[in-house]
This record gives sequence, C-alpha cells and structure tokens, in this order.
Amino acid sequence: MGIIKDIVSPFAVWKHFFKEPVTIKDPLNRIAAPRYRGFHQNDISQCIGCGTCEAICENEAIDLVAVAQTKNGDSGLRPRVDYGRCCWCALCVDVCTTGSLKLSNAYTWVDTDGDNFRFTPGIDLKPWDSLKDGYTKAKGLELYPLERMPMQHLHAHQRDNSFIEIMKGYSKEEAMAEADRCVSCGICVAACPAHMGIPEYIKAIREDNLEKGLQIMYQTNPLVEICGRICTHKCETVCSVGHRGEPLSIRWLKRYIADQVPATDYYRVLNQDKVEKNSRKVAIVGAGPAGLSAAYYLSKLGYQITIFEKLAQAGGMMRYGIPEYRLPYDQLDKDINYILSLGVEINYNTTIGTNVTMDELHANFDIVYVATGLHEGRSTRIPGTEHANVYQAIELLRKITENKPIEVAEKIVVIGGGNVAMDITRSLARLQKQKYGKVQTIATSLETEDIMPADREEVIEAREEGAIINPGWGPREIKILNNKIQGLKVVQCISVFDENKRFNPKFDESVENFFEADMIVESIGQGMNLSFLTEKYAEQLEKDSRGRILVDTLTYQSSLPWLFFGGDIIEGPDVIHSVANGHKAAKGIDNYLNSIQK
Amino acid sequence: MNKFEKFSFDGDRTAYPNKKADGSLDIDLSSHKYIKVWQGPNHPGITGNMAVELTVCGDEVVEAKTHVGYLHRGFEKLMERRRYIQNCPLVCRVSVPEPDYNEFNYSTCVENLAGISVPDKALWLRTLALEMARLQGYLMWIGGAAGTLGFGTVGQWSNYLRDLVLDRFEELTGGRIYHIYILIGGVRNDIPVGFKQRMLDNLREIEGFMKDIRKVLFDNYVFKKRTIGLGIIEPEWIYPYGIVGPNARAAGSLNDVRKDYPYGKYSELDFEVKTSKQSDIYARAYLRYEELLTDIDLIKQILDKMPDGGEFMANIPNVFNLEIPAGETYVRSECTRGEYGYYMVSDGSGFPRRVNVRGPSYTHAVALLERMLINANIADVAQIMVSLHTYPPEIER
Amino acid sequence: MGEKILYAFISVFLTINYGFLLNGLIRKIYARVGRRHGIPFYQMYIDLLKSLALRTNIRHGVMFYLGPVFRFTGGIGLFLFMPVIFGSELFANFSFSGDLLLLLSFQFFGTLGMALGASESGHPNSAIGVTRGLAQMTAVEVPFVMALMAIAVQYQSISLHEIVAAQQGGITNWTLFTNPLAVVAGMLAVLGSFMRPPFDVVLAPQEIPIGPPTEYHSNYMVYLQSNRAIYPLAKSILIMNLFFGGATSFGEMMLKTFLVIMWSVFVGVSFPRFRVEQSIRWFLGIPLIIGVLAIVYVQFFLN
Amino acid sequence: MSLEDLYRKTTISPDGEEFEINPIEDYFCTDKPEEVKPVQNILEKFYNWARSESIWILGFGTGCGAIEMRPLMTPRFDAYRYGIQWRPTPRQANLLIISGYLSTKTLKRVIRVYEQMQNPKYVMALGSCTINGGMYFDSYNTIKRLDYYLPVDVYVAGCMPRPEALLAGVVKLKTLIKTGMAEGANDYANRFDWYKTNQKAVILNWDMPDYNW
Amino acid sequence: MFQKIIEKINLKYPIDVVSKKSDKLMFLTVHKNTAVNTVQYLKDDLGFKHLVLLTAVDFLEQGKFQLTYLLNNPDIKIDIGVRVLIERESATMESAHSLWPTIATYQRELREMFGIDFPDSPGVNDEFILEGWNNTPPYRRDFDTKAFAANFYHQRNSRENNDPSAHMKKNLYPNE
Repeated sequence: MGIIKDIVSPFAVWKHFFKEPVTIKDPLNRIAAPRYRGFHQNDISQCIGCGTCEAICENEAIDLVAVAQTKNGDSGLRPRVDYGRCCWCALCVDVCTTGSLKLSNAYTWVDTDGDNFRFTPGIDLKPWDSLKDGYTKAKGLELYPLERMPMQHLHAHQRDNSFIEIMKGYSKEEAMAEADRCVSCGICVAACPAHMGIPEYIKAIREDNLEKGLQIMYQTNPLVEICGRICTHKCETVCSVGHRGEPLSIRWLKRYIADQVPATDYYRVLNQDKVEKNSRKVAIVGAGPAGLSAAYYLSKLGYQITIFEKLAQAGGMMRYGIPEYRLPYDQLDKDINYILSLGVEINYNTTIGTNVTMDELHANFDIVYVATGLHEGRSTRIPGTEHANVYQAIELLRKITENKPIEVAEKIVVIGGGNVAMDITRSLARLQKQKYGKVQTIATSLETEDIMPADREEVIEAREEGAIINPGWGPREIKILNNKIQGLKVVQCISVFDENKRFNPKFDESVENFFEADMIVESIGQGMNLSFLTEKYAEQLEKDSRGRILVDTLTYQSSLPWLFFGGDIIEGPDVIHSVANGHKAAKGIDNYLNSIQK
Repeated sequence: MNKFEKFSFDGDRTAYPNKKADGSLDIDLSSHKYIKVWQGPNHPGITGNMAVELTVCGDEVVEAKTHVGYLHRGFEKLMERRRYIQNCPLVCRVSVPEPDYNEFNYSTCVENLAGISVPDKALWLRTLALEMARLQGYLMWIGGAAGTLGFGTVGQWSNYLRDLVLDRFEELTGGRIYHIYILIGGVRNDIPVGFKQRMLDNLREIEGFMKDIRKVLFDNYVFKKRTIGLGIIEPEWIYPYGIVGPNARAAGSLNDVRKDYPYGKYSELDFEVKTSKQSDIYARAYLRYEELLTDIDLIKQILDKMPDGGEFMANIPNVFNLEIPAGETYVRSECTRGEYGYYMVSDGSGFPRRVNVRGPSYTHAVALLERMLINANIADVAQIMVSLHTYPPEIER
Repeated sequence: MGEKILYAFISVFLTINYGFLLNGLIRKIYARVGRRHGIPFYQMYIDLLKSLALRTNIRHGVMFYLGPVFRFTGGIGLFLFMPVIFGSELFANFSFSGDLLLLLSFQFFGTLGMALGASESGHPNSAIGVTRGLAQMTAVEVPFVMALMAIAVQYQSISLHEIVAAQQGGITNWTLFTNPLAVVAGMLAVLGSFMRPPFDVVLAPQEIPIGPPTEYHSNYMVYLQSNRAIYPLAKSILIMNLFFGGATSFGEMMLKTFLVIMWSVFVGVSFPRFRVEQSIRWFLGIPLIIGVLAIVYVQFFLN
Repeated sequence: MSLEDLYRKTTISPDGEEFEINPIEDYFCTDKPEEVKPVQNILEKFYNWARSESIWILGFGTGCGAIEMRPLMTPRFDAYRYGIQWRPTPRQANLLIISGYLSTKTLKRVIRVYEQMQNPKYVMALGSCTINGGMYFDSYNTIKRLDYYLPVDVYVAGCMPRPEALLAGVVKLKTLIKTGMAEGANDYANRFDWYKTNQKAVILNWDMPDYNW
Repeated sequence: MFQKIIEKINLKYPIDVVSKKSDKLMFLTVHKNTAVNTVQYLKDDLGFKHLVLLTAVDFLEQGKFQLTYLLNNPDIKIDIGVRVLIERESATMESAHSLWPTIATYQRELREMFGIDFPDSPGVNDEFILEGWNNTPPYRRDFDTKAFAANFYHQRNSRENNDPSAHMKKNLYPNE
C-alpha cells in the first residue's frame, strides 16, 4: 500500500499548475525595502568632512576629497565612495557625526567601465539623490557615547561664598571614558587658534601616557593648566561629536593631563632636547599669556628673554582678570614657574615709560615684543557713570586678586553679558554672600540670552549661585538721588546687530525697566593703553583706519622691524589667541633675526 | 548484514582496490581499470565552489579526495588587521546562506571578552534573525537536495519560499543576503511596523507549501528509492569525525547547541530536538524538514513573546577606540549544519589577535565526505554531499 | 517517387516546427508547475539561431562531427518510415517501405552514433553519460519490444501502416482497448525514451556527467536540438500509431502526440530521477512483466 | 591535474602495445585563439539579436554572488522570461558570470572555463570585488580587478547585487550585444599576450598549457 | 567541576597555567611533550570526546605559537581548551591523528597556513587551500597581507588619504 501511496502522492505537484505564478512582473523597477542599504546619499550642506566614515570603512572604500571652500568646523573635504570596494555595511552611516550620510534604497548600477564606480555623493549627481527611503541610523544605535562625562564639581551652596575652584577635574576613569569618546577626526585642530594636537593628546590619555600628552600639548601651548581651565574652547564648538551629541570636553582633558603631571616632573618631561643658548636678547613687555608664550618658545630657541611686568606678579589678565574659583593661583603659578625655570628673567613692578624707556629697550635688546593686553575698562557713558560707586569690572577683579578691600554694596547691577561680566557678577555675588549672607546681584546686557557672548555654563552657574541674569536691556541712565545710586534705568533692546552684522543696537523705548542698585559695575569691554610707546615710536607705526596697530599676520612684526606686537591688543581678548600669537611671534622673531644675520 | 550492501549492488563489490604495504590504496591509473573524474569546481552537482576528485572503477568510487580553497579569502588574516567593529561586516561573508550565525558568534565573542552586556530586546531580535536565517537555510537546502536528484519543481518552490524570508530580512535588516544586523552590543534596529503580520502571512504560505513538499518529496517512490539506505553515517563515527547538527541527530545523537548551551532567548522558547535512528540520506532530509517546521513554530513564538519597544543596543564604548583586554573565548551556536563556533584571542589591542572559525562543514566535507564516498555510486556523490549540507567557504574561509 | 520526397520534406519541415513549439510549450508547462512563467514558447528558435551564430567551434575528429548527424538521422529516419497521418498522401512518408523492425533499429541508430561521437570528444563525462544512455536504452527496449511483439502478433503484421489501418473505424478498435496490457507495457517503457525524470540520468547535470552532449556546441548543438524536437515527436507518433489508432488529420495528430508527450511530462514533473541501474531494474520489472503478459494475452486470448 | 600529467610519456595499451602520448598535443588545442572579425551586415545584426535574446549562463558559482543566481532562475524573478538559461558546460555557455571575488585558485579554473567557451562570449562581473577588490582588497589570495585577466563586458555594482540588479546587468549586456559592442572574445584574442602575462603574474602554480581550449 | 578535572589531570600530567573563563569553558596550558597525552587522557578517560577545533595563535613577539585543542565533553557539556606553546622557529608538533581522523585536516591546514609541521600526519604536506604558495605562510603575523596584495595584484587607484586636520592645515594656515 505504501508504494502505491508513494507513487500517487507526488502527482500533487500538478495542483500548482493551476495556480497563478508568483513571478514579479517588472523586476527591473522593483523598489527595495524602506530600510534597504543601497547607494550613498550625502547632504553636502550638513557634512563637515570629519572623515569618520573614512576611518570606519574597513574596505578603504571611502576617501575624502577636497571639494568645498573650508569654513569653520568644516574640513572642506567630502567622502568619495568607491563601489569597487564598498560592501554596503552602512557603518559609515552609523558613525556619521552629523547624520548627513545615508544610504538610499536604490540598488541598480550597471556599467561597462570599472573606473566609473567612484563618485562623491551629493556632488556628483545621481538618479537616487532624491530618494526618500533607505538606510538611516536607527534611533538608539550609537557607536560612540554622545553624552559627556560629567565632571565632579562643587554644588552651588558649597561654592557661593568662597573662591575655591569649582571644577574638581577628572579622575583617571572619567578622563579615560571621556577621551574614549573622541573620534580622532581632527576638525578641532584648525578651530584652535594655537592648533594644538588635540586628537593626539586625547589619544595619549587613552593610552594613559600623560607625559607624552604633555609633550604634545607644549608643542603649541605652554599654558596648559591655564587653558585647561579657562580656554574659550573653540575646539569644542566645532567638535564633530557635538553635532549630534555633546562635544568632547577637550578643555578638561587638557587640564587632566596637566593636573596629573606634577610640576616637579615638567622639566624632565619637557626638556628632553638640549637647547643651545645664543646671545640674542628679546625684551617682552607684559607677562600675560602672549608674553609668556613668546618667552617660552623663544627661550626654547635659545634666546635670552627679559620680561617687563607692570604688576607685582606674572600672568596678566589670567591672574588679574579671572577669578580664583575658575583659575586657582597655584595652578597659574605652575605654568608660569615652569616657563621661568627655563631661564626667563622677569622684572616685576616695572612700567615702561616710568622705570625703563622704550629707547633703552630698543638699545639693549634685539627685539621688543609688546603684549600689554587690554586693561582699561570701557564705559557705557550713560548719565551717572561718573559716580564713585560706578566701577569698571576689570578694576574690581584686579582688586579682588590683589586682596584689596572692596566696598561691596547690598544691591549690585552689572552691565554686560560677556565672560568678564559673568566673572565679576559671580565674584561680587560671593563677596555679597560672605558679607550679607545673601546675593543681590543683577547682570544685564544688550544681547538677549540666546546671543549672549558669555559661555552658557557661566550663566547657568551664576544663576545657581543666586545671581540674577536678566539680559536684553539697554542701559539708559543711572538714577542718582542724594549722591547715592538708586539703580539703573533700562529699555528693552530689540536687536543688537544690523543686517550687515555691525554693532548697531535698536531699542524699544516704550518698554522700560528699573534695576535697583547701590553699586553699578560696567563690563562692556576693555581697551588698550599704548601710551608708553611715546610719540616717537607711535608715529612710526602703521595703523589701520580705526587706529589699530598693523602687524604682519604671520609674524606679528610691526612696521618697525624690531618691534613686535601680540596678545589681546592684536587679537582677542582671549587666552588661547594670545598663546597662539605669542607662539607665532616667537617664530616670527626667530625667522627675522635669522634672516638679518645672514 | 552491512547496511551498505542491503540496497545497492547486492554485495557485488569487486571494485575494491588492494592495499599496499603502507595501507594506502593500490590504484594504478595506467591499468585502465580506474579513471579519475573531477566533480567540480564548475559542476552543477557540487555544493558551492569546491571539487571532489573521484577515482572510480566502473560506476563505483574507490577513492575520493576533497579539494577546497577555491573560495579562500583569508578571513582569519584579514580580521587581524581590522578593528573589532570593522570585522562585523566581514564575518558574515564567511558563510553566505546564513551570515547571521557569524555575526552572532563574532559579536558574542567580543561582548564576552569586553564584558558588554546585551539588552533583553536585542537578544530577542537576535534570536529572531537567527531563526529566520535557519529557515531560509533549510529552504534553500531542500531545494538543492531535490534539485540534485533532478526534481526541479521542489527547488523552484523552495527558492520562492526562501525569497519570502529574504524579503522579511530585507525589511528588518536592510540587506537581502548580508544582513550585518547583529553588531557588537546588540542589533542595529528594531522590527519595523507591520513586520509581525507580514511574517506570519509568509509563514502561513510556507507551511502550505511544506504540506505539498511533504507529499511530493518525502512520500515519493523515486526519492525514497534514491535515498533510503544510502549515505549512512554510523553512530560511532559521530565523535571521531566531529559530526554535529542534523547529520549527527539523524544518527541518533541528541546534541543541539540551542538546548545544550542555550544562547539568545532559546531557554525561554518551547521546542523539541528532533532525532532519528536511520542515519541515511532520507532520514537526514526528513529531519531537516521537521526542523524547518520547528523553526516556523519558533519564529511564531518569538514574535509573540518579543516585548514591544526597549533598548536594542547596549551603551558600547567608542568603536573607534574599542580595545579589549587580553583573553580568549569560544562561542558556539547551532546553525542549520550544526555547531558553528568562533574562537577568539585578544591581546589588549584594538584588533583581534586571532579569530578562528569552526564551521561544521570543515569536518563534514573533508574527512567525513571522503570516507562516505568510498564505494558509493558515482551518481550518488552529489546526493551524499548535499545530504551533509556542506558549505565550502566555511571550510577554507 | 519524386513527389514523395518532396512530401517527405514538407512533412518533416512541418513536424519539426511543431516539435519546436511543442518543446517550448512543455517547458512552459514545467515552469507553470514551478509557479513561474518560463521562457517564451518560441525560445527554441532563437537558441538555434544563436548556436548557429557562434563564430568558432572545436572539433574532435570526424566521429565527433558525425555523432550529432547520426543522432539527427535517427530521429528523421524514425519519423520518415512512419505514417504520420493515416490516409494522407502528404504525411504518409515512406511508411510503405518500412516496418517495425526498421523503426526499432532507427531508435538505436541515433544513440549509437551519439555514443561514438561523444566518446570521440574524450571527455570522461561524455563517456559515462553514453554508457548510462546505452544501458538504459537497452533496458527500455525490452518491455517496449514486448509490447510491439504483442501488437504485431495481434494484428498479424509488422507493417505500421497495416497496424494503423487495423485500428480505424471507431475508438474501440484502438489497441488501447483491444490489447490494454500491451499499451500499458508500451507506455511505461516509453517513459524511458523521452529523457524526462525519473529516467533522465543520462543527461543529468548533477550526477557527474552532463551526458553525451558535454562537448557539443554551435552547429553540433543545432543538430542535437533539432533532434530533440523531432525524436520525441516521432516516438510519440509511433506510440500514437501503435496504441491510439493513428491520426486521420493534422489536428488529431497534434492532439494525440501532445497527449503522449504530456504523459511523460506528467510523470516527469512529479519525480526525481532514478540511478541508471535502478531504472534498468525498474524497466526489467513491472513493464517487462506486463509486456510478457500482453504477449501471453494476445497469444492465448485474442487469436 | 598536476604538472606531470602534461609531460610526454609512454603508456601500454590494454593490448600490450606500447605507445607514446603527448598530452599537450593530444588533449589540448595548441593554437592561439584567433580574432574573428564580424562582418557588419544585416545578417550579423540578425545574429546579434539572436545572441542577445538567447543568453546561456554557465553555472559556475565562483564566489558568493552565486547565491543570488538561484532566486534569479526561480519563480520570483524568473530570468527565463528574458531568454536566459542555465548551462552546465562551458562549451555551450555564452555568458560567464564572475559572481564576486575570485581567488587565484579559482581564477585559474575560470580562465580555462572562459577559454573553452566559444566566440562570441561575454563576461559579467558582479560586485565590488571584481571592480577593485571589494572587501578583500587586502587579501593575499583574491584578485582585485578582473579586467586584467578577462575582458569584462558589464559590471554590476553591489555586494551582493540583488537579482534585480543582475537582471539589469543582463539587459545592459543585451543592448551591448545588439549594438555589436560586446566583443570581449575578440579583445581577448587580440590582446592575448597581455592577458596571459597578467594571468601568469598572479597564478603561482601555472601547471596548465598556455593554449588549451 | 573543573577543579576535579584539573586534579585528575595533574596526577598524570603537569599543567602550567589554568585560566577559567566561565562555568563552561576553561583553558589549560600544558607542556609540549605531554600535550597529546593530556589530550588523549581527556578524550579517553574524562569523556572529552568531541574535538571542537585545533588551531594556532601566532605570538610573534614571544617567538611562540600557541596551539589550542578545544575539547568538548558532550555529557557534562563543558569545554576545555588545551593550550601548548611551541617554538616559532622550525615549529613541529606531535600529530594527534590517531585520536580523531578529522584532526589530520586541521593539521594539514596548520601546516599550510602557519608552517607548523606535524610529522606522520596523513597528507600533511599536501596542498590544502593554497595553490603554489611560495611565500611566508600567510597566517603568520609577520606576513603583511595588505602589502603583499598591493604589490602582487593590479589595483585601481585607491584612496589618497586626505586627513581632515592635515587638509585644513594646508588650506587654512599653510605657513604656521
């Protein structure tokens, strides 16, 4: 029986003869699944050319080719895909820092020439550019952490009455975890004015080779402890990880390296190559970041350096402009002392023009490098600013540093929205807390909160500490009654810049406000004082239409060949710019002296 | 009576060559008694791109030698110069019909060594992908096995059914053949909307066809004639020849990695390990057919039990900088051909020190096949080979 | 005689075209069972043209060339000595001069020629295929000859023309009804000569040889393919004439031959293939017994 | 096949007769392939049409792309509709599909297979691997660009190309054949020495005769 | 479980290093001379009859090859990897083909890919995967596959390697 069944039952195949074929009618135009990993698309305007796609590509199918004009945070490169290598794994899509790269669900590309299979998505137009479907990175799939490793810090109630440093720095684990987030793209290097080797020193952290990291950092920046704390971190603004997540805390990683290497080891770590001293002498005016930076690199080149500093201690604005809770003096001294340990001479309390003249400098030194910075506060010049209780932020900060007594009023209004304004606001808030037990400081600025120049975290922390930040107001008048300040009258500011992006504030006079205050601090910017140059030299210097000294942008040499300028008076105000131009000036000086000697 | 003798030439076996003093066969090709026939690499009766060199006497094979290496790409070398994450797209190429097992084993190795724990949802999705891979692997096998006997009709159907599963794969993973779905730390995406319903529809259609295939193939006089009593694997060969998977289960062994060393979510699924005693080609084919039905059931269970939402990817360290402490591990999973294993050695760098792929075909297609082909009819060579379900790339990698 | 030859040419031409289209149709039927559309029914013509259009070919000696020619001749010869349409002068061919024995030898002629040609190519797969082919062919012929003998005895003639004539005059006169045992034996045996499963191990690509045609291509291939069109058709005309009362019109011939070929397709789609010794054993089993029974039946009950 | 099999040797026939065989001459053709220039006339156009509508693919799965050929020939995509058929022997095939990467060991077989095909013959290369090495660009055992070893008519991008893309490749090939542009076989004969040099440069064990179709 | 097995082995053959990976997997390092005996003991007496794999790891820096015999006990379902360190220079190891017929295949592959010799193993010198290979055995660490591929095979122009930071330096601040 079984055999008959076995012979009969196979004829069941004929059942299918009468069913419709399952063939796809038009396979050539079949649309793939919505998630299908087909050919590449790239949103050129979003892409920053970070090269993570190139780095992840295990087949070396992706190459970065130059296509666009380079702009800030954009390398000007775009990925070119070689379909003679690609395996459509879409890891490039998963790691794309901006999310610009995706795969469409087009899949047909037939060609007779194998050389044609290379193209730059988004630039070489392809039929699938307009396709909507295709593979994109799924929400919830991240191949590197997007969240920043938080740093241990003092809470508002722990810090609001003292000048103890707020940020505690990374522990080793934290630093490693944070350094691990780096995708080593190198976009940050260009954004950094000093072009520090950021990916390299982050790599050194991952490798736990901090001495190597320190060496890397000192190649371009001799003030790493300082920059690790107070740098304006242009690198973090452009950090490619920051496009979809939080940027790497590059500044804190820098600080981590500097913190971990004890000051006693600096000389051993950094002075491994012997420097031949020469007899050329350079005078540097101002022991601020630019001066120190130039001094460091010049002394590395063998020059004999003498710094003339007006104040009692070195550091310039870093010491006298930045409160201690952001930059403790011992850390500042760590960097400065190392520079001084290289044989740099420094004359404190020496004012040019008073203690020593420019002529003497010119006579005694081959080169004079002037980096005196911006130490003169600017006034709003509204009615009432001449009152004694109207201060300049920069003066007050210097006094706080010098431990000079300050009459801290009960109610204070700070005019200004920059970092200096935040510094003075928070410093005064602390003094108020110490004196009165409560904080009554208001900071107001022209710019509304979204365009305030101050760092975001500064504003947040200031608020945590009890200060009131109330931006978007234009100061009109300081009300004074009986020679006592009553407060500040302000009107609403509608816009700060005109369509040409020039400073041209517009106000809505109908909306007024009044901030009560006993004391008013102006912090709307600083100016320079170059009176020490005397007319003899000042006249010889070329200046632009707005009266700024013209220098060579690469060497910082002025029209007087022996006179170089740098620091905030040329660029800034900003530590890292000063460091950078100090470094460039050092190279410029070296080149210049070498060239005239020949 | 020997099982071999029962169904073939009724014991009329005169073709055995004599043995030389050293034990090797005394085959003098110039005597014109024996000829060499190469089956493969370009041959329809060979699984993939490999070759079997047959020395035949009349219709009977007296010696067989497997030649592999036609697909050798040096994966194990290439993996040593790629970062851990970069190997994920590479490993799936080791075994084309079921790439997911490679992805799973590789990722699990890395997770074991790096101490990454995978979210629950990801385990469900991985199990789903693995079972789908098994389903399409078996479907392709059934088509191939029938096709080897000239039964193209079943081959046509089963390839259509496989395409249905591939459609679902495409929808789930974005790839038809190479899914690259399982990454270190989890999977790459959640199931899409409406996937479950479409999958169930497909499964229903597959089940319908399976009923027909049961009637047409397994109740087929000629198929039975060709397969019963042929290509027998003796139970005592299992360990000496390293036989695993359906080949071993058809010989009475009960080993199934899914039950013995549960991975993924198999411990929460309800299924039975099928086994058989006959150990011939028919038994192996029927066992695979039964496992295919089990797979369909498993996929249904997975779809039912899978939680909605949830994390499908662990928080993994930056893949660009992922470095794994020194160590070694071995991870196995049960693919359609049996135990599929990855042995990984890490040395603390960002690149694996060594990855060794243990494909079941490695033992099946070389030592075992050479043994089984002896005294086989030349027309059965393809049939025996297909019944072992060998796949050359995992032999030579 | 001259016009006979002309008629023969015409009938060969017509039937060969019918054979091509029939082959295309059968492949479409195959495809439909596999749930697809399959090639266009006219694909065979394009394939022929393509084969002719090959610019180079490789020869392996005279016999290599003659193999396909013999094979083709076998098909044509089988066809030419049969009455295709009973009573039609145009399609009567040379049936007057042939008898069943000649037809039987023509069946072998092609296969033997092929054997020589394929062996000449030197390809081991060809040789293995030819051995299998000849072995199976021989086994097929045994029950088939039994059926033939039963019919010859039944009609007391070995002239096909007379056998067809004897079956005219109503469906009950067909051998199918007068001698069902012989028909069963013949129909089972004839499965073996259509090269369809389960008896196509000769041409099986998977089981070592691709068969005798391994080395054939270009115009050799054309011969083989033409033979593929005419031989099964000729064979089914023979079956039709022997068992199913012949045909009196072209339409009837087309229908009956289609059904005969469909018989092999009907089986072929549903089964895998036998190994050669299995098919031999099969042919020498049930069909042979039925064939013997048919002779016995004819010998003792009909006469 | 080993090198010794190619040497001239003496054998004894079953009758006991001694005779010498020279495998190279006896088993292999010893002529270089010749370029057969097509005569451009209406017949050739007709032939080209026939060639394009009847493409016989050699069933040689050289790499992983072979996996997509089964769907191609089965109900879902049913390439038979397009006149595409399967051939198990190179003699009868017109189209050689190099399905992905080629290890040098396979390349050797592929060359033999290609040379056994008859003019006109076409090569379709699938996937990245045949264009520029693909995933295996750094592998020591796979060739990187196929067109140095065989004349390639059509490349299909993908890894693996889907059956639909493969069909598109065949459609492209058909237009090439119809316009008479698919003359790979003649190109191979023309630049035979160049191809041979390249082939010999990568195939370490060249134990096959140079002319062997 | 593992403790008992180790004790049993230790009675007969010395074990150098034991590293336990999980409840199911453990690795032992044994001496070269007693390795095959240990493996045999595990197979015959302790039920580790399933040879999962045999492979080698090249520790180029130490000048050693590590051979790993991974054995599985299908009854108690645990795995033991037996590691043997052998010298990289003229690497030779005793063949274990008498224990499992399949191991000859592994040894053939190791001979070809690592250049480790297993005298007496059947067909150990036959070509297995490669054909006519005359270079360093490819799985050795000192064989640079990328360099080999670049020199040996024709390739189309590959990538030019534009590093973003280098490119930006060139474009934005070329003289600094």
